[in-house]
Amino acid sequence: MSILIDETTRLLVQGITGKEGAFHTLRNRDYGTNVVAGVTPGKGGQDVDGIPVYETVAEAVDATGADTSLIFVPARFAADALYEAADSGVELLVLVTEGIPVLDMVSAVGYLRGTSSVLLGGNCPGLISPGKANVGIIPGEICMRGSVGLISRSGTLTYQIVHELTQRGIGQSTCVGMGGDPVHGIGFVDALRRFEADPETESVVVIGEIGGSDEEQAAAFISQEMTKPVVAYVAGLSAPPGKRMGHAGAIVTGSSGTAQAKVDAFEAAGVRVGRNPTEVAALVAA
Amino acid sequence: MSILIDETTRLLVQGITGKEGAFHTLRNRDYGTNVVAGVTPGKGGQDVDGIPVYETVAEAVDATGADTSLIFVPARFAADALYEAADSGVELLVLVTEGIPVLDMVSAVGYLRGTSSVLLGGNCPGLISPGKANVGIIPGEICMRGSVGLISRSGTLTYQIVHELTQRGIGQSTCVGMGGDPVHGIGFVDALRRFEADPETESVVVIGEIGGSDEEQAAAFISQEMTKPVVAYVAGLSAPPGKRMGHAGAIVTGSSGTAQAKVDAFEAAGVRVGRNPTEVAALVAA
Amino acid sequence: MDLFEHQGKEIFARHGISLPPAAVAETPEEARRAAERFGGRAAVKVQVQIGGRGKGGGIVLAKSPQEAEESARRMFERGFGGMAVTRVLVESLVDIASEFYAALTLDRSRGTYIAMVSSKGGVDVEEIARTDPATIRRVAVDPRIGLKAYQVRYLTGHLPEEARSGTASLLPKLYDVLIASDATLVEVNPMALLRDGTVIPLDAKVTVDDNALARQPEVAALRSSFPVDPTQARANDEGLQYVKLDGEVGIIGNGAGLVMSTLDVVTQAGGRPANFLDVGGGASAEMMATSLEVVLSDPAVRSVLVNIFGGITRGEVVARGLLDALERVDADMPIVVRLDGTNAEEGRRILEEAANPRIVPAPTMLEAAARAVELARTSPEGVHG
Amino acid sequence: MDLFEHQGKEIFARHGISLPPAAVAETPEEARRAAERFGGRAAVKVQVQIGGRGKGGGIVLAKSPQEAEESARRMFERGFGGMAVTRVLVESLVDIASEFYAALTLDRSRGTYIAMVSSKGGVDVEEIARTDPATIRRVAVDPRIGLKAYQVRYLTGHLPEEARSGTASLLPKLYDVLIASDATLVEVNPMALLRDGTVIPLDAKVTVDDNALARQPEVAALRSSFPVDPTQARANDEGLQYVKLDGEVGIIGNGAGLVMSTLDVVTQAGGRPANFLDVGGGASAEMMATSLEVVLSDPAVRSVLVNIFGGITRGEVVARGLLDALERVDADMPIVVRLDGTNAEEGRRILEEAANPRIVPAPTMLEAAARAVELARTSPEGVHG
Repeated sequence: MSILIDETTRLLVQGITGKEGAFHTLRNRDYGTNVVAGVTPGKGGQDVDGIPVYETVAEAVDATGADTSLIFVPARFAADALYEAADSGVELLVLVTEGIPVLDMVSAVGYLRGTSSVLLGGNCPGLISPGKANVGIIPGEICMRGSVGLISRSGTLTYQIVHELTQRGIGQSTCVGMGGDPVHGIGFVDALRRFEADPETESVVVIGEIGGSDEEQAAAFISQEMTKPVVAYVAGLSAPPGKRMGHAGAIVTGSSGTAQAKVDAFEAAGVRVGRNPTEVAALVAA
Repeated sequence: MSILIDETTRLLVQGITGKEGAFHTLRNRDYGTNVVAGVTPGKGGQDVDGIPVYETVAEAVDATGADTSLIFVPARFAADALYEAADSGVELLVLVTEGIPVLDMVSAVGYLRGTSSVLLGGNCPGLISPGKANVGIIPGEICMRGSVGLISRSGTLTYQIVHELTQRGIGQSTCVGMGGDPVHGIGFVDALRRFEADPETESVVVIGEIGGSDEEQAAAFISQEMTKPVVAYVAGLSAPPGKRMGHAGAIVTGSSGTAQAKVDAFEAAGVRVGRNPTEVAALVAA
Repeated sequence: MDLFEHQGKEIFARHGISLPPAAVAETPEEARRAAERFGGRAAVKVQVQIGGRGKGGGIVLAKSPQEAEESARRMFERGFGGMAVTRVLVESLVDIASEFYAALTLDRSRGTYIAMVSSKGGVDVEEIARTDPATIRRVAVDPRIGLKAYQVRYLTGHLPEEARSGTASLLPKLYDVLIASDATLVEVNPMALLRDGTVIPLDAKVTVDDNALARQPEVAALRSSFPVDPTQARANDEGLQYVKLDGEVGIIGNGAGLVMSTLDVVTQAGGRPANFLDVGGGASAEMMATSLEVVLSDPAVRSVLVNIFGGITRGEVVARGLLDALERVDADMPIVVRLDGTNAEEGRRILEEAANPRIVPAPTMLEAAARAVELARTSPEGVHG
Repeated sequence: MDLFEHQGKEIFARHGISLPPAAVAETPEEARRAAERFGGRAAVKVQVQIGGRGKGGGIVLAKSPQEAEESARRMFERGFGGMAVTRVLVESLVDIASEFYAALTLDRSRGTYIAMVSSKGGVDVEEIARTDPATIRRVAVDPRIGLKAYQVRYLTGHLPEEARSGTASLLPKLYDVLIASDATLVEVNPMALLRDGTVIPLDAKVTVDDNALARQPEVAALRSSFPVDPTQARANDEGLQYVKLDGEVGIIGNGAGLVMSTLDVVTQAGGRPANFLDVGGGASAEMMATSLEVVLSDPAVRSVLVNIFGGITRGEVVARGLLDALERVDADMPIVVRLDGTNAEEGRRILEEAANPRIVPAPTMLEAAARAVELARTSPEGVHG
């Protein structure tokens, strides 16, 4: 087992003919992911190194049974790509595109709640179930199959921590990069719930950063519902306080948003917190 | 048992202080329905013959545990009343108001799909589980507790048929008036599914009319999923064909919309069809 | 409310949709002058609130201003499909490469809007929908999101290459018309690809939601241009749904379903309904009185059947309204009254006490129908108040 | 992007929101003349992209044009909160009956917008939110439906009777500003009930989504009025996220999380970061070169730590960018480079072959941080290219 993707995943790539789209699609396929189709409007009938390109997601799903979509389209087309994939019955949408307007994401996330599709991202590196499937831009060679589940708001910081785990011989069940955008799909709590239910996952690493209140919510969930051990890391302990415009954000979250507040919340929930990526790996090993 | 409402229903009335609202609220209460609250903005703190009036639905639900709302507000406020009730966690929304713009209903029905609230109406007479609860404007005195479930697109035609059943000593489990508006909440199929699952209901009467394709869908559902006997009636056999503007409607439904086509669909599904309300009651009695 | 083609096109134009030059003519002479302005050749199109003009001779391609004038005259004189014609649209001819079909309408069964594009248009698209469904692409449209870009690509993807981008830019504008005008139908048949590469609507069928007219005052104002029957207009003004039919038994009921069912039982009893009249929910005494006046204004009526089953409508109100009406109109024919439901007993008592000889009470709907049919047969002909 | 108060208010005005008469002044004299126009007494308000003006002396109620001029002069000279001040807003005084608070912003945790109204305003509303939460009412707003009428009634239901209808008509306009401007914050503190019964915003804090500036050209154009640091501007032009800090270890990384973590480990190693610089995903050689130039332009920098873990960013591109930059800038300080991830081996090989003496390879992030901190201590001071 693993969460969200595995060897049965049938991957479709929206925006497959773009430069980054083609590059990462082929890397994902080289990793062993079952990439069954691509979609680029106006390029239906072409192929990308043997992967058939369709005009619409519906056609691609009909022809190939794709159940997961990896999305690389430009930011201004991102919401539409989500609508198309969800309306076509794709189960998991992995949105790598960055720079998507917040209003588009609020509308799309609201729309997706009324469907059976699950979103990861946007502005996210995707996810990997090592040895099974890699969907996104996480470098597969730094990962190793094992029993640690990992969920992160960061991109490259995730790679860093995965790398440290792998170097200690600690493998991962699934590494999930949820992305750092303020409005996003799967968050800490969703991923933690899935890891808690996944038989292959024995412990979980949560990688947070300053801003928002995702970590505080994760801490609350962990203390109430998690039985598996959790190690956390929060980037930005030495970050200077940002310049503040208004009060509304603080009223909404009821949180200061500082890294220290998040570390405190995790520790109060019984989560061990590493001071740096290396210490995180050491705590998992301990 | 019965469907949707029974003696445990806790009823709230939106627009309780209006003329029709107050009249039917008191009739419903006289019938024995547990009317716990009313809502009229600007009149919070008042009461209607002892029923407390609140400023907002949320307050009313908090204070009284209301789980069903009967809505009498003017048409231009109807969609907002639905949003308020759904956002406040009310489970069943019974919308009596007529004349609501289609666009408002399309938006509201789409919104409600993303909530756990169930809508009946608009432009509907409501529903009654005889001897248990009456929510709406169906005259309770014509009904009798029993085992026939009834679902109808019509208002007064429903009363007529219920009346005929009762006069023959045939009681009803629940009589549901879904309303005749083109975009509505609970339809034939929803009600049939509930009646099929309801232990108290032994047979079902479906009352349709010309236009749309609800009856054809009901016929398909009955032939595939219903085990309980169904008797149908379709009003409008002698109606002259309407003057037609475009082709789109016929393309969408794939149906002529005539009463005869609906009768044929029912009969093909093994449903006995009465030629008039009296014959419907006779078929149920047979 | 069904708009004339030219009214639909005026709304189209306000949403930035290109259209052929055209002019509305209310006389044959105006039609001739318009055709002159467009270079002599022009399409003359009858303006009616029904479809079927193409097959029914409602569209004439005139080769000269004289022909345009003559065609218009014929249209004004003969009407179309039984409806009076008060205006025609004279439209400059365009150079058509191919014709398609586009429509946005309500999908009642799903509770959403639906957009459709057919790669064949200008012909019987219902027949096409049955025999060759692949030519029609359709998508559901959620007004909370609008017509999505991918849907427009899909809808236009089966059109010839050269028609795609023109159609793709037209569809969102048609959708804007649908939403901004509270329409339940925006149909363009044919939608034409011209030789110059543009895609334009050659027809416009727009139906506006009657329930939304209060917030669409500009659209509602277009009603004043529709040909109206004075009886119909009086009924509508009172909020009554009245449709004139060909029989002799006048029918008044409350609720469309019950009235339709009453028509059915009258037909089954061997009579012919003279009309459909729904007084609606919660009818006032005044509405009942007007209903009776409206029905009695039809000289073919021999008897009247009033079939009321009260919910919001109350029996005593119905009874008083009928008695009021009988004081105002001299109805020398039997009025069979069947009352049940809310306060029906009080209503029956009021009628009984009034003891008006015209009022014939009936205990059931079937008996009421039988009695009304029988009385229509025996009622003296042609004596009206 | 945070707007100045006066820019937010200009957007408010375009959405039909009433505001006190006001004028922007870019010199003390302009401030005096504006105060004269408003009858002598006026509020002089520093225009900055941060909050805290009320407590921090950024708002002066001037009793005369002279006082307005002097206040404006002090503001221009001293700046506010460490930021340069290039303009002040001079605003006519209004007759305030009471003050409230209203805001629309993003609720990240729910993925929706949220609207809030507090019956107490003009003071520390965060403190109120903690100590007296019942004074703040909040509702979630779905942009597919908008601010619902019942929500507006709820939001205003705890205000004094006389302020309710004015606030109820203001809130939908503020919501329109939020959506039409792609804002993530529209905050009004205080929102004032005037003695004449009207409710108006006395302040306007508007933050616009940076990701939406491409479709908000009018808003984006307001950037030209913001005080900018040239180094910052150069970084932004290249799509780099650069924040100047107070230390001596220059930091370049890819991805905000990794860069923050790099700051943390440098701090933990006893050093002080000189900056935060995120080259973003898929950095080009040119972006790497510009990054190095930007970091080196800070005279306090003694060593640089380049920490790249490649995903979209590729190791060989990073390596070439660094080598390019070292040909353009004369960097006489050590550049500790740690590369991992996509094509990292190739990148390391390129750097090794180039054998540039400035480049100090490091195998791990912790070792890189320790080395950069150590080299910053031993690096010669003040010798820059």
